[in-house]
Amino acid sequence: MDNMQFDLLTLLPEMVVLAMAMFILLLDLFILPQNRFIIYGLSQFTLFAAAFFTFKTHTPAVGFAFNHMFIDDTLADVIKLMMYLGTSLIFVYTRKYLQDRNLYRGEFYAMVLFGLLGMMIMVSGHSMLTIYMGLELLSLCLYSLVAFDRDNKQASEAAMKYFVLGALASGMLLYGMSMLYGMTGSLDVADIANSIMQHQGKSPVMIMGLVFVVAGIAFKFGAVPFQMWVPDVYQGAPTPMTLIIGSVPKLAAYAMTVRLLVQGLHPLAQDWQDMMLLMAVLSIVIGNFSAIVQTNLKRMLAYSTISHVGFIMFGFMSANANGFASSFFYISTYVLMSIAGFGIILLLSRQGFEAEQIDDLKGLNQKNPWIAFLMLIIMFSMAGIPPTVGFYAKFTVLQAAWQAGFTWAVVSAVLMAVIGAFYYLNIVRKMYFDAPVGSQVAITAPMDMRFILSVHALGLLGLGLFPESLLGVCGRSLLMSLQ
Amino acid sequence: MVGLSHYLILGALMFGISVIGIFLNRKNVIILLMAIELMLLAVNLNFIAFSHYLNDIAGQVFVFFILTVAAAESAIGLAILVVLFRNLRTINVDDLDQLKG
Amino acid sequence: MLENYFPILMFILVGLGVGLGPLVLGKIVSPHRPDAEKNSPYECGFEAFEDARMKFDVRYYLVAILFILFDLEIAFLFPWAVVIQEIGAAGFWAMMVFLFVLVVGFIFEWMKGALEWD
Amino acid sequence: MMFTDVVFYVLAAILLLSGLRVITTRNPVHAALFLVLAFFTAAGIWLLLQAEFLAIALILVYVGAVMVLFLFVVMMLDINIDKLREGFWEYLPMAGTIGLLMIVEMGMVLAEKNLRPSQAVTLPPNYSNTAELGKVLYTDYLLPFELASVVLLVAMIAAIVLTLRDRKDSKSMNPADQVKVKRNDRLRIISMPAEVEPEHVAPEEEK
Repeated sequence: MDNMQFDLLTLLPEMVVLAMAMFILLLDLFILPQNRFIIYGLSQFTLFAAAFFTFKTHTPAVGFAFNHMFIDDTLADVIKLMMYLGTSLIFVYTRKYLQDRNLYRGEFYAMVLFGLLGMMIMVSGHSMLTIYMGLELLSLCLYSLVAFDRDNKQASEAAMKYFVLGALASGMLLYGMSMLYGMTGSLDVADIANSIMQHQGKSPVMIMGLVFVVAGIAFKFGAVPFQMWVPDVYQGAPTPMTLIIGSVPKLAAYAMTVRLLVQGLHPLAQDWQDMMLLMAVLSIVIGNFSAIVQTNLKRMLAYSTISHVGFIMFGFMSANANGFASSFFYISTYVLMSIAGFGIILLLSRQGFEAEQIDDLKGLNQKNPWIAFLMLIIMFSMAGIPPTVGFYAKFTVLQAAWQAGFTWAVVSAVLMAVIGAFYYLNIVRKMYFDAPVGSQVAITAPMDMRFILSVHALGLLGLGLFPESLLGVCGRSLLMSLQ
Repeated sequence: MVGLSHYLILGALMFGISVIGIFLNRKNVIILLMAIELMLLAVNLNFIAFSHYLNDIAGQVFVFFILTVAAAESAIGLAILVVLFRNLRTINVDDLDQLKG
Repeated sequence: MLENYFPILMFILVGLGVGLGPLVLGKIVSPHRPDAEKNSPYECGFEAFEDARMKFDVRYYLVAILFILFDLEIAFLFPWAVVIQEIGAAGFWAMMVFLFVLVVGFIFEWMKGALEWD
Repeated sequence: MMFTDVVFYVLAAILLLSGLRVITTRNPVHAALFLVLAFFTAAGIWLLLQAEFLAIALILVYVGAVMVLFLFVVMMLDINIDKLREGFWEYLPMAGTIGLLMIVEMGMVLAEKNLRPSQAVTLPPNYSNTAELGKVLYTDYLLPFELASVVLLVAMIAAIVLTLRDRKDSKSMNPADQVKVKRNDRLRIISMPAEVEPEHVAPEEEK
């Protein structure tokens, strides 16, 4: 029974999120629509409480709970804290949009919190079963969030595509897991690694399982050649849902990759390294070239996501602690950048106007110089122009790959990054040098959103000037977990 | 004598059939959903066969959870299909052309 | 263990035989001379007005979804009932937490009016 | 060849054929029914592997509930079957080739020699699969078990959020609401000053 209490203590943040999500779900049934700010406040409070408990129960040692199904290490705690921050920003930026479109409902907040719970479980999953349950909990929430605005034709279409391809990805991942289970006789990540090292080096069945697992992960990440759902879903989903899909879940996908490939299948690193290399280079090339011709801002950001995913895979390709840490740094900055980017779209949109065409940004500098400046920072950061944080992210990833000896891949990635800079700078050009189009309606976003978005975008600049702190946190937490 | 390999090859055949089905019925969402069910059936067969021959119950537990999650998943998938049909009056994937860029 | 299922297999085979036998027999023995009039659907002497298939109401569908979810809940109760003596209080409370979460869902759907049929 | 081997081959043949029919049949209703057959035979194969509880759960949940849902949806949506079949033969050569190649490769990998030598253990006569499952499900696998309830809860919320609509044409009444009505809810007495007919102002010009 003591053991049980320890288990529950380890899962305190998860239990807080679960309990509050259920409470919010039920509370929403009983309060008047004009009092919905209580729901919003409670959701933010939940994130704060979860962060408090995650921070409070943190220990440098690696802890296990529930029969080694759940691992509580520094990496998990750091990623979880980032997730709370990301989700909190999402709540701030989406509130206005949801209010304008009659989507400001308790179910939205409950769903996001349930999805957050799924991500937390993925991050701490130490068994293929736990990872799968967390992944599905997250996916089910995301599918239904995309279709949440149910009279929106594009959104329901995007939800259907997302669902079919997501379910297919889960099927492939599971097929791979079944092979791994069969060959090692265990679902536990550490046991799998031990079993591979002790028994046979490589059996073809194991490699086949690995291929399916990698394909499943690539599907969830949206890496080429499994990227086809990304542009359609990003464009079709309502902007808040795109913001949710495109940001925090990537952190969870990163954690899942670390648990499965790095901790579980490290003995097979040589095999998955090659797959990662191929997917990384293809993602960067195809993502960047497709992004150039887009006219829809959300679709362009979708293709840019594909290329960012390519950079994240670059870190994995090196298959050493340095590479994984650079990947972690990249993905945490990417999450901040994409939340800020979609945050600007949400800031510019208002009732009946979506602001999702690139041309909608034309002449933004004349309308509102401050927001244009924030967008400038975000675009520079995404393009990887110093002194923004995006530059350091790209730099560390490429440096790690260079040290691991992938010279030609690094050279091609740098070339592609230069091409990629073109479409980001194109947006900047339109904002500063084109004449504004359309009506000159003032931006209606509330003060707190504007203020936090300003701090957020300036933070990208600040992190770029002082990247060592975040870089150090990423590297140290990963080292502490991989020992 | 039927052994582990037989069951696994049966699973591989089922998996292959479902993949072919997904390619062939790209236009018909409801058959796509059924093909995904077939795929999960193949996965479950693998897990149960391994579980039997390893004499380890963990595989069966995993299958139980896959059954649960997949049922919930198909419930959501069909709910989305209903919403989609109500909005567009079609389940033909070719008619889903709002998102082209 | 499998021997215990042999009667069930037999039962299925015999049941199939009893079901299919008359059908096959009917096909072979009975006279079969169709014409256009015989094959057309009979609707009180009129031509058929519309497709025989009737569209279902969406609400059946919602009930079916909720049925699936509670069906799964029952599936989790079976092994629990079998081993409740062995797993003790911890197992009991594990199921209570499980049921509590689903009761939250039940309250939600009740308050939303998903169970009403009018 | 043992009797169970014969059963395996018969069931496997039925499973594969019904699987093939699911993806090739014209009519979605038939596809759903073939899927039911596939689930039944898969349950039989699971019985051969001595996973009794899961075999029965498969029939209970999938045949009993999930396929009913599929059939409901097929019946509910008014589907033009012929249009959905366009392009079927076009894709067939490519999909067939890719699929067959994949199956052959997977089959070669899964040959006996690549697997760890293993022999199924003969189970004691009083072995209960359900009890074995139960013993670990609520103790060792407690975390995924509780997560399963959350997954079901999310599915419930999603189904309601996505498909439940207030019916505008519903004429039902709630007697409790009728009884609760107060006079002030229905009738409002306001004092109005008597209206004075405004002086008729003739339009100044009629153009």
